[in-house]
Amino acid sequence: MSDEKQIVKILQGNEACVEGALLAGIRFFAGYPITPASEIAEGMARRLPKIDGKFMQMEDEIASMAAVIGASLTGLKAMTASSGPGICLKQENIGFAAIGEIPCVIVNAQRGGPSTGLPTKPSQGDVMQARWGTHGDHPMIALAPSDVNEILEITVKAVNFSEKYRTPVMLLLDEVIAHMREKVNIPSREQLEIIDRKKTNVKKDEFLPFKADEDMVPPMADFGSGYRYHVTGLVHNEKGYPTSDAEEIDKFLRRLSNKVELNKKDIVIKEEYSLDDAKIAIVAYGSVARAAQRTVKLAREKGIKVGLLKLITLWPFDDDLINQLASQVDLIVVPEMNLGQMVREVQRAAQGKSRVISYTRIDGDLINPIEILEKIEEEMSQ
Amino acid sequence: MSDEKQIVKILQGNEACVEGALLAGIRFFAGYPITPASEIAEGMARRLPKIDGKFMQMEDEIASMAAVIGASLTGLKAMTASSGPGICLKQENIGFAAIGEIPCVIVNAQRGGPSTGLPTKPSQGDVMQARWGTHGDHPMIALAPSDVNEILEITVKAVNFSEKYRTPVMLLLDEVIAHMREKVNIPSREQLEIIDRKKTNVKKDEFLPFKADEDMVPPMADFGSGYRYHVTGLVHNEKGYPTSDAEEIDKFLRRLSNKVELNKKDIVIKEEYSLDDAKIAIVAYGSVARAAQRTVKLAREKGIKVGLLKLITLWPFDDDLINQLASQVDLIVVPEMNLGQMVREVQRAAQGKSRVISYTRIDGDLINPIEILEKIEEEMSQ
Amino acid sequence: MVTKKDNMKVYQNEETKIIVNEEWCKSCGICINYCPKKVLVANEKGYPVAEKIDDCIQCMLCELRCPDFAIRVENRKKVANYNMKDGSLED
Amino acid sequence: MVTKKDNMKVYQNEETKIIVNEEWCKSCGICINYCPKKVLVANEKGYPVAEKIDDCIQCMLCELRCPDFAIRVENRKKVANYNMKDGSLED
Amino acid sequence: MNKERKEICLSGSGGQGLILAGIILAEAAGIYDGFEVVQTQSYGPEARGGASRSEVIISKEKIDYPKVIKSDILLALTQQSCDKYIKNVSEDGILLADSTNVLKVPSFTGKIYQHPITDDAIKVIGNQLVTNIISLGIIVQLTDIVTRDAIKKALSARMPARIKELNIKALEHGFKIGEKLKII
Amino acid sequence: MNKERKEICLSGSGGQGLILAGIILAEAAGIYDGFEVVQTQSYGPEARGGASRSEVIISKEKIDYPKVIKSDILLALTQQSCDKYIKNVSEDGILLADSTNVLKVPSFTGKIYQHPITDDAIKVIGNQLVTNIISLGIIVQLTDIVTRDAIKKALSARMPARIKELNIKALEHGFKIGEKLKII
Amino acid sequence: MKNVIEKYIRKEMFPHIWCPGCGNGIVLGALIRAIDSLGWEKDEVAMVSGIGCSSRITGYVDFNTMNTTHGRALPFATGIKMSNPKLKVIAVMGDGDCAAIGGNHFIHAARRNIDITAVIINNMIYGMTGGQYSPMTPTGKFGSTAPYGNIDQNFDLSALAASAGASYVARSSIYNPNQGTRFIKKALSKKGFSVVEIISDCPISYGRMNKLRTPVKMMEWIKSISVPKKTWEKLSVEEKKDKIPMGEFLDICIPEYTDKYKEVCAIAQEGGGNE
Amino acid sequence: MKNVIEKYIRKEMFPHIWCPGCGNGIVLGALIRAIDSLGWEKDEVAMVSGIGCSSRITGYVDFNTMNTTHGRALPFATGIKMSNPKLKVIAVMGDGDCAAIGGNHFIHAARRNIDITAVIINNMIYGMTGGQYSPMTPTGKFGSTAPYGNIDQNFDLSALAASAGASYVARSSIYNPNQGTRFIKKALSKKGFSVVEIISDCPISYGRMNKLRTPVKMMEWIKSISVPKKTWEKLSVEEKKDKIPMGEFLDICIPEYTDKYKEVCAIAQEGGGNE
Ligand SMILES: Cc1ncc(C[n+]2csc(CCOP(=O)(O)OP(=O)(O)O)c2C)c(N)n1
Ligand SMILES: Cc1ncc(C[n+]2csc(CCOP(=O)(O)OP(=O)(O)O)c2C)c(N)n1
Ligand code: SF4
Ligand code: SF4
Ligand code: SF4
Ligand code: SF4
Ligand code: SF4
Ligand code: SF4
Ligand SMILES: [Mg+2]
Ligand SMILES: [Mg+2]
Repeated sequence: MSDEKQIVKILQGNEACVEGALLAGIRFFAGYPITPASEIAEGMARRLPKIDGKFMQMEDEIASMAAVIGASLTGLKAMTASSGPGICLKQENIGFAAIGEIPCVIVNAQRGGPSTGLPTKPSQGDVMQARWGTHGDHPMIALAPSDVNEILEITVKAVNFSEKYRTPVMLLLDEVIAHMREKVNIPSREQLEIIDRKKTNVKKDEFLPFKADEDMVPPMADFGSGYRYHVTGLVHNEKGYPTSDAEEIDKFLRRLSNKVELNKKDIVIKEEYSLDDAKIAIVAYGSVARAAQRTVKLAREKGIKVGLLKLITLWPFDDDLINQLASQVDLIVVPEMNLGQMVREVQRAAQGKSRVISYTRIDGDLINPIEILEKIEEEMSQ
Repeated sequence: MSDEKQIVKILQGNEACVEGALLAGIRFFAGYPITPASEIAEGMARRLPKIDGKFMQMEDEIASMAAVIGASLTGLKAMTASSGPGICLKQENIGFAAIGEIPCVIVNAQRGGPSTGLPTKPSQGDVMQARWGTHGDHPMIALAPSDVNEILEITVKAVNFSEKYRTPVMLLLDEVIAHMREKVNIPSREQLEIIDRKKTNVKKDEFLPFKADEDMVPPMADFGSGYRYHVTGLVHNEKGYPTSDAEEIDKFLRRLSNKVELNKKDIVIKEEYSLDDAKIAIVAYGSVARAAQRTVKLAREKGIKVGLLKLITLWPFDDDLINQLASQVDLIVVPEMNLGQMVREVQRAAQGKSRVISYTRIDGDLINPIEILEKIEEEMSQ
Repeated sequence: MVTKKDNMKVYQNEETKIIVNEEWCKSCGICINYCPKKVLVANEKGYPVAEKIDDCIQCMLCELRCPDFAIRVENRKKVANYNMKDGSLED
Repeated sequence: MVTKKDNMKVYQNEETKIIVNEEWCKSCGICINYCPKKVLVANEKGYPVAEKIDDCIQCMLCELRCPDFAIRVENRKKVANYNMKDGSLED
Repeated sequence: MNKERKEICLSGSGGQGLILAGIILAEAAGIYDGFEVVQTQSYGPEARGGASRSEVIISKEKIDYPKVIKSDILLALTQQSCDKYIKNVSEDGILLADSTNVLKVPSFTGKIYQHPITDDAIKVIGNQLVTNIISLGIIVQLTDIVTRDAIKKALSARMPARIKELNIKALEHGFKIGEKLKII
Repeated sequence: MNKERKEICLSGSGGQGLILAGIILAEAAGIYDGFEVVQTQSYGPEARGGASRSEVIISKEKIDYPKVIKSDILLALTQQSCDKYIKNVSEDGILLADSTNVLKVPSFTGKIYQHPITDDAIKVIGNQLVTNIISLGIIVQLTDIVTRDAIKKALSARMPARIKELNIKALEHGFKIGEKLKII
Repeated sequence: MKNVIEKYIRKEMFPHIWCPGCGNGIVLGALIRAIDSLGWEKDEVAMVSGIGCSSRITGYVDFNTMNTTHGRALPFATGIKMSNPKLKVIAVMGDGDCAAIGGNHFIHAARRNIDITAVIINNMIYGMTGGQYSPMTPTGKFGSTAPYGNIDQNFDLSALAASAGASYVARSSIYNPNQGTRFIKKALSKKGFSVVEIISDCPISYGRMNKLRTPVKMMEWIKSISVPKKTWEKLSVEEKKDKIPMGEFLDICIPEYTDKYKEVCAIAQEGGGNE
Repeated sequence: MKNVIEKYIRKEMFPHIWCPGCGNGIVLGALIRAIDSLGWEKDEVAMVSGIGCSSRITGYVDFNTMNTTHGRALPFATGIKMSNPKLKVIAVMGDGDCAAIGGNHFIHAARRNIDITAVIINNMIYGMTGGQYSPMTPTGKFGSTAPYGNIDQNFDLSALAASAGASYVARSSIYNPNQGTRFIKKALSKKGFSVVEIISDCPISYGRMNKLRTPVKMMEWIKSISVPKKTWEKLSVEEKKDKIPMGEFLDICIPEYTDKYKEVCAIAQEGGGNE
């Protein structure tokens, strides 16, 4: 039995994402093909019909995002996957999911941008877009795993967070880990913590669809379940109807963002390597964090006290974590496969307490451990 | 004669934008209606045919952005205008304009978001989206005027920058100034500095369409002018053809961003009020800057040494400017009609040298001078 | 005969009851203009008044065309119902 | 008769010249399969060889259907031209 | 005008032409009387002309904050708008209420003027649509916020020929009422 | 396998089944031999299977950096790939070149093995498509990077029934060649 | 005794925000009457709209309702229908919503023949944003962005839907609410993608710019351009100009999408497919 | 003597990236021959594509060329044509590009009847991304996202273009390159929006999943499903199944958009319009 529970497979990152999503309870997927995310759609197309789940290839990414939201409203856990150009197109409806408080997961398997860019090459160029892509103030959770096992695990978390906080969650892969194959231990459903959205249980005529509990999240009801209500992209009151009352607007929009910002403790996932005695810290995420892990080894072999803070939750950004780190170390290096995006957040949070420098690579190849080490040595000699 | 040159009119912000755009040489406009930007399209629809310019209402915002880029390639100065939901949809093609180095201006008359949000109420909720809305690393210039005269003037600048740097420029209005009417002195073309894109003059078979001059900007050629070349959203070499050569990729993508980042001196526009002896600084932009101006007056009347740094260029962000300011003052207050967006940049650039606090208002009304003053007094008493 | 109940103006005779919701009515004039029997006239605020209620043939057109659900015609003898005679309006 | 020039293989008789660009040819087999006169055969790398060039009727189908512009047929007597006979392929 | 900055709030319901009135007032002040001027308004859901408030600020100096802080003058064409906006009139401000619709004037420390403006529009001028213009005439006459000449020029410049005369008549009727009200 | 981390690079041109070979090798190592394993590849423009390189890293410990730093083993099925990737083989590494296509072996400090693998696929096994599998057999036999049992199981599990036998035959042929090459 | 309309509306939201004489309310009435005549439970109906004046309709009815983003009602509705095929799904759209920004979703929903009823309130203008011309504004008419007259051809939405793969297509107008109700009822009963276009008025935006400023003038104009399908077919090209045919244009039975998807599941679960 | 193809291609870009036997090259040949037969100058031609294998076509021809974003070739082309009506503007699209994500632009370009020629290379699959089914994949066929067989109806692009307002619509296939050239030539000569759909192959993606792995097998299949329009019209519904009609479906003369826009300018400049 316990043998059967833990199945070992060699899976591609995108396949692990499908695996994790299905374990977490995703039963609806709508998408539009794009490199390097297509294998997620392909996996879903194969798997979902076997368990009476719904797979749809829509006419474009806009429609995919819309369908996912519609599906989620009927009670199905729903997901879509794309890459840069398609993520751009989803932005308007991501904003709708945010304001409508409709759980859903958007996977962005990042490739080189801008525009069509470098379709088959890895990048981390969309991490700021993940936070700010749609217009207006909105909550955003974005998670970035860095290996195939982690993809499975974090996909489950992404679905969980979306359900728990009734909000769109962005899962940020990059072409390296999306297409990479690794050994994966596939857990059973029982081994995982699976979170389902809170459902309302008030009387049907007393239901206020956007009245939040103490955790700032309103219990939900499925379309068709007998609780009839209205969902709109306009700013609305607790009843769900459009409002232009200043107080209602303020209350609603602040709650919307705060349910994520003020629950940071629960949402922030990170890992620390050799940070205890470190005087130099690398802050990294995604596939680059794996290069950084090796850099730490190489540096320590040379006697340089380097540690690694690996961010898995990129948004909400944990200022305190960085601020503390900056108090401890002299130098923070942020290697990224972009022109320096999360480093801006690190700089902001460090508040001048330590030097923060950026190491960037954008030529389509994964940053390697030696480059990072060289950058550190260069900075040390200054 | 000189009387005729300076015409005085009461114009709506959106009308002033049309006026400025036409003066700057805009001859193509494609758009899709949306509140509070529709008057720009309406003005263009009325004015452009009179001067043989082209006005098109497209089927959506995606198509509008595409048409603008196509038009610009034939040599016409081209513009579009929209608001949050429509700006979301334009993102993918804004990225194309960036990588294709095609001059164009995008007006975002900001309204309350996220999603449909508060369509008739003002907001500054899209200032981070302006920078990070499209995926991948890309250059971005964004300008935010704060009165109707300034709208005219800055619209001209926006067109100029787009032509000079061959890049999309975002002009950020907000519903207050877009719909507000003020007295405007309409200058004549001769009174303005109008910049046209550099044209190539090499022999036709020697033309390398993406080979930059020293200013990092390649001279351009109009489609149909006899210089035949290829424009693609893929990362490309100097010839314009797709490349997967690491060196070419790196060189191209860095130049693309640097032509804006390293020309900050030229692009950053700001105004300072009573900063000389200030111990407290307000950093503001757009319509809020006008409230802040009055706050400065009110504070000084009370003997509090407050000054104002009004940002007109939001992107590229001038770190040095803020860093210097933070060295001078004890407190920087950033009032915004959003949940605190540009304040993050101010915090980053201040590097802990002064306290930086955010004052936010999102209920659909313009921040007023007294609120800001109260916030300052509250902070002073801490 | 006119009775008042909230903002509801009720006009009735033995066969017909016409109810106008003056809170909802926006004085668009559609019901008045298209009543085939000219039963309705506008008062000073533009609200319909069933002056010639006795001429009403219960064709329901006023109710069906009212954009504001502000006028209702009830058949006092039979159960009130809307007219679903297919094609009655084909022209 | 076969001559060689760069990667160009030239097959010709008095009436016809068939040029195969082996650098561009991807051995898809289309020209060979659809030559109505079976003029062409594949060599070991799949490139077309005009073995029966004398049977060639200059129908141009090989050239028109080659996805790689890798085969050209020239009429050595008249000016080389492509076949625009309308409807000749209607079926 | 002696105060540096004068704030005027024109209120009522959508369709009463208050934005247009605001624009005309702004043009009179800005173009013909040479003041600095800002005109703003608030909209209902999206832009279907459902505005209920139009604000004009007139000043000798450059205007910073473009919204009304405390109105010096409030025009109220409906009861609802009167009740809502009276709170924001300065203590020594002026209220002009259209007594055709504003039946109950709220308590207020400043000056109150009342006149059945809509009634006059219908009965005297023969067109309800000029209520806004009569109101402008009254305000100008009462407050000298702009010159009569300026408002007349601004009105003429805005109006298409076929309704120009009617509107000038309405404006002048407003002047007359203003004069009468002043005396009371 | 005695080194902590072994890096294998399988190179050639698109359509030679190198990704599949990499996957089978990874499955052999990861599932049947219990190692940690990572397999990656590089693509041409968008994803039309034009990959020219497939990398496998096998290790007893968790693998951090997932890309090849210096290959321990390079398989080169074409001249172009041999020339390109030989630079990145460690000094004491191994090159297996398919002498059907690699006519000129570049100078190299490590061990060089050559065999006309494609020829064998066509002539011995009767199907060019199994070139990749023969190669796997040779590599396993030469290096013991995984056990023969593991690679056989992995291959069997991957292959649809109708071509399983053919592939096993190819693998075993690879073993044989490997043995011969080892002796040389 | 409760009126049929009252049974279905969210009374607290009334009076609605639409302008005096706006046809949106007439269409809402027709829609409610059609649903009522089918005896559907409110719980089993989901109604989805996009953005526009007409799209405010979903706020007024007591179903499972959704007022989404501009042009996207149909893909949202598709997600709902696929996930819970038991729900009766209706998408209400404006002409801009459906035919301009939403045109692609419209033809794709038709192509899939998914069991959704699309009701298009065609007032031939962008009402909400103040009267810009839409893809349905007749050539030569004015809009705030067509101050010199509209030069675009307009779509024949019925022809488009039919050629894209729909099952049922009809057109009526607010002048003829009984016919509208009847067509909507048939559309709702249809298994597959069904389309009812209702020609409507917008005295505020369309009327203002086209000398039809009152609801009655607009209604008269609509009456004057309406021609029953049968009459239409007999008209010459010249006579057809400026006229719109009313009636049912398509009514066929073809396999429906959620039904076909069930077959996919069956194949998958039997281990079939293209491995 | 220079070959007609060589005159127009960017030789340095060859051999092209397309797979062996891919129809894109055959269409490129047909297109070049059509342009050459019209004697157009290279400078006066602008060619725009979206994203897909087929869209790489613009990189290979020596015109003013643009490889834009997925689905958006037509609005980019529209901007070019409006701005410089003297340019001959051609948009080349894949089936996914044109009919999936780009469907709306397609029907709107047709509606405007703007003088652009759209050439659609319909290989019935998303080639570039590895074989997901497209809106043109025949029902029942397989794609990597349709492992149990495609249940979607597919578009009849010709019918769609015609019903949306185009001037010229025709369909041919790579089996019949002469016909393709002829149709493209007619389309290019047409003032107004013209559409030529060319049925093409994709041995790699479509072929792999549908047991048509070689170019020749794919070509044979295309031949087998092609039916001349005249024959098609005589077929029964049953016989029509799995067949595609080839030929010209529409050829009309209606006012063109950039011409009509000139009239707008004239009105505006004479002081006309709706003030
Ligand atoms: C993406 C986006 N673009 C534009 C708008 C602005 N907008 C709101 S409603 C509308 C058009 C309304 O026209 P229609 O769909 O015909 O509905 P109507 O108001 O006439 O009923 C537009 C363009 C928007 N909300 N979102
Ligand atoms: C917005 C966006 N979505 C998706 C993609 C990924 N993509 C690239 S090409 C393509 C489809 C190609 O199919 P088709 O248009 O038929 O062209 P083909 O490759 O078959 O010639 C897709 C979905 C993209 N580049 N951009
Ligand atoms: S039911 Fe008919 S006759 Fe009676 S009032 Fe209404 S419209 Fe007139
Ligand atoms: S139709 Fe309705 S809203 Fe219009 S006047 Fe009659 S009752 Fe009033
Ligand atoms: S021209 Fe015709 S006959 Fe001659 S080789 Fe080519 S296909 Fe064969
Ligand atoms: S058709 Fe062209 S590419 Fe194919 S085999 Fe013949 S010459 Fe070579
Ligand atoms: S603007 Fe037009 S469509 Fe909108 S509510 Fe008013 S009349 Fe109706
Ligand atoms: S994948 Fe298909 S469409 Fe793309 S180049 Fe290869 S054969 Fe052609
Ligand atoms: Mg409309
Ligand atoms: Mg295709």
